[in-house]
Amino acid sequence: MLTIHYFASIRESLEKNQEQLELPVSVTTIDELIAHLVALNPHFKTVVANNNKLLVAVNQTVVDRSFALSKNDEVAFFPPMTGG
Amino acid sequence: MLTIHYFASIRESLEKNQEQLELPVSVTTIDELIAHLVALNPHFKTVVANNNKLLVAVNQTVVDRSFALSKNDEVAFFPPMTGG
Amino acid sequence: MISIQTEDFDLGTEYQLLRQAAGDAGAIVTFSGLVREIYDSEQSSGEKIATLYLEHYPGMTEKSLQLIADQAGRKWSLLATRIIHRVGSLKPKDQIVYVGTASAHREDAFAAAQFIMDYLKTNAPFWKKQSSNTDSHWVESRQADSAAIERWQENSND
Amino acid sequence: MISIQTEDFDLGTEYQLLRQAAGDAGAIVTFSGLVREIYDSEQSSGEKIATLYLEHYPGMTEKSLQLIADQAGRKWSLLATRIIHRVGSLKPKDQIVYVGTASAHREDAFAAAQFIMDYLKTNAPFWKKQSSNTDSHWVESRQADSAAIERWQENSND
Repeated sequence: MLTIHYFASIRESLEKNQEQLELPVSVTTIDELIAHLVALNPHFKTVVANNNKLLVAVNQTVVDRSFALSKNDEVAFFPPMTGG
Repeated sequence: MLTIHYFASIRESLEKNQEQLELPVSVTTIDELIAHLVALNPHFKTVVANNNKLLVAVNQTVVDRSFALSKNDEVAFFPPMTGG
Repeated sequence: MISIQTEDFDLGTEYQLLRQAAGDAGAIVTFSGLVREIYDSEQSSGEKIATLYLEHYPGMTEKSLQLIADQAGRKWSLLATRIIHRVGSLKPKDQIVYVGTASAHREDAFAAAQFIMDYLKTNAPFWKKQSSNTDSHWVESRQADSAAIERWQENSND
Repeated sequence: MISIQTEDFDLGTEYQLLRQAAGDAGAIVTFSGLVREIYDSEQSSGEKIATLYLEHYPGMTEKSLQLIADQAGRKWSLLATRIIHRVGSLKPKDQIVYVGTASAHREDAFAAAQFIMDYLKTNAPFWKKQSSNTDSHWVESRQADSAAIERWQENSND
């Protein structure tokens, strides 16, 4: 099972903190995961897919969208960080 | 009267903190003051006159050796600063 | 050592702990970040903040701060390093973040503290939401913060 | 505010005073310099220090530190600045010097604290004499300290 976390403005817009998902065999990269999530939830597109500032972490490390996913990965979507 | 202060290694070598001196009419610059002090005290030469790292302040501001003195100036001789 | 906490911290206590841990240090630098009442971002010029909410990504936050501290430790000679970042609901003038560095020489302590803060701002998963009495929105990342880390990268081939 | 004193200072107290004085600050940087037990200068590599004596030029010291603080205040946006320098006889691990700067943004607070320390080292009339159990001599100025102020001068035409 893939675990997907959402943070900050992304979390608020999607109205969820996280979800779990069986990774379909057709999904191997972050880009493909985003396309899959858009298919499941059209709202996801306006919130996430069109946001070119969106960051993605896999297993708590920021990666780019061509990153190859494994089935038990922890994925997170969030806006640019603003701590400090 | 000119007041002359000595600090740190200079003070220790000369074995005095300060002295007062009537500025001779022939002495107009720091260079000339040093020559005058060497004439008064040959030991001054080995301690101060040959030390090219020696700093000089007039009225509490570092100046170069061509600085023109006035008769009531406060002069100070000291090595490079090492605070902090 | 790295702490993510809702509680406030005491800078004097943290300084003394760092001083003890640092052994024969010649220089200690502390940085603390505070909530400003008037936040002059591009979005909200002059808006008066009532509360600032700090969200983070538990687990990844600690991991990324440790990575930043380790990087600083490889670039400079550090005797001790400490990072505290608060999360949750804060008010104007509250302390948000503390970074302390100790070294034999001041150059290393200054550079490391600044490096840690620059990377913390852009690479550690924290997000700020500010609320005035009339409005509430997520703070956007500052262009200056992305620019700040570039100068460290230019120096990476030293 | 500038103080030259034989007494120790409490960094925690100084930080809180600076924080109060600074109004709507977003960033506070403190620097403290400590007496190192092993002083690795060119003269005395690895010598163990028993006491460090700090001499100064009363009057000129305050004047030159004020000048440095004023220069920093013209170069950066500062909300508060504090300098304390101890004189007299000190021991290893004792605090020697404190610089605190507060600003809206971290860049200014960091740069100003570093600038003040760099100029203090070469432009304020303090002299250190270190004594081990066998030997005693005046500390020579570090080449690195003269070099440190050059980078601020290069930026003076900004």
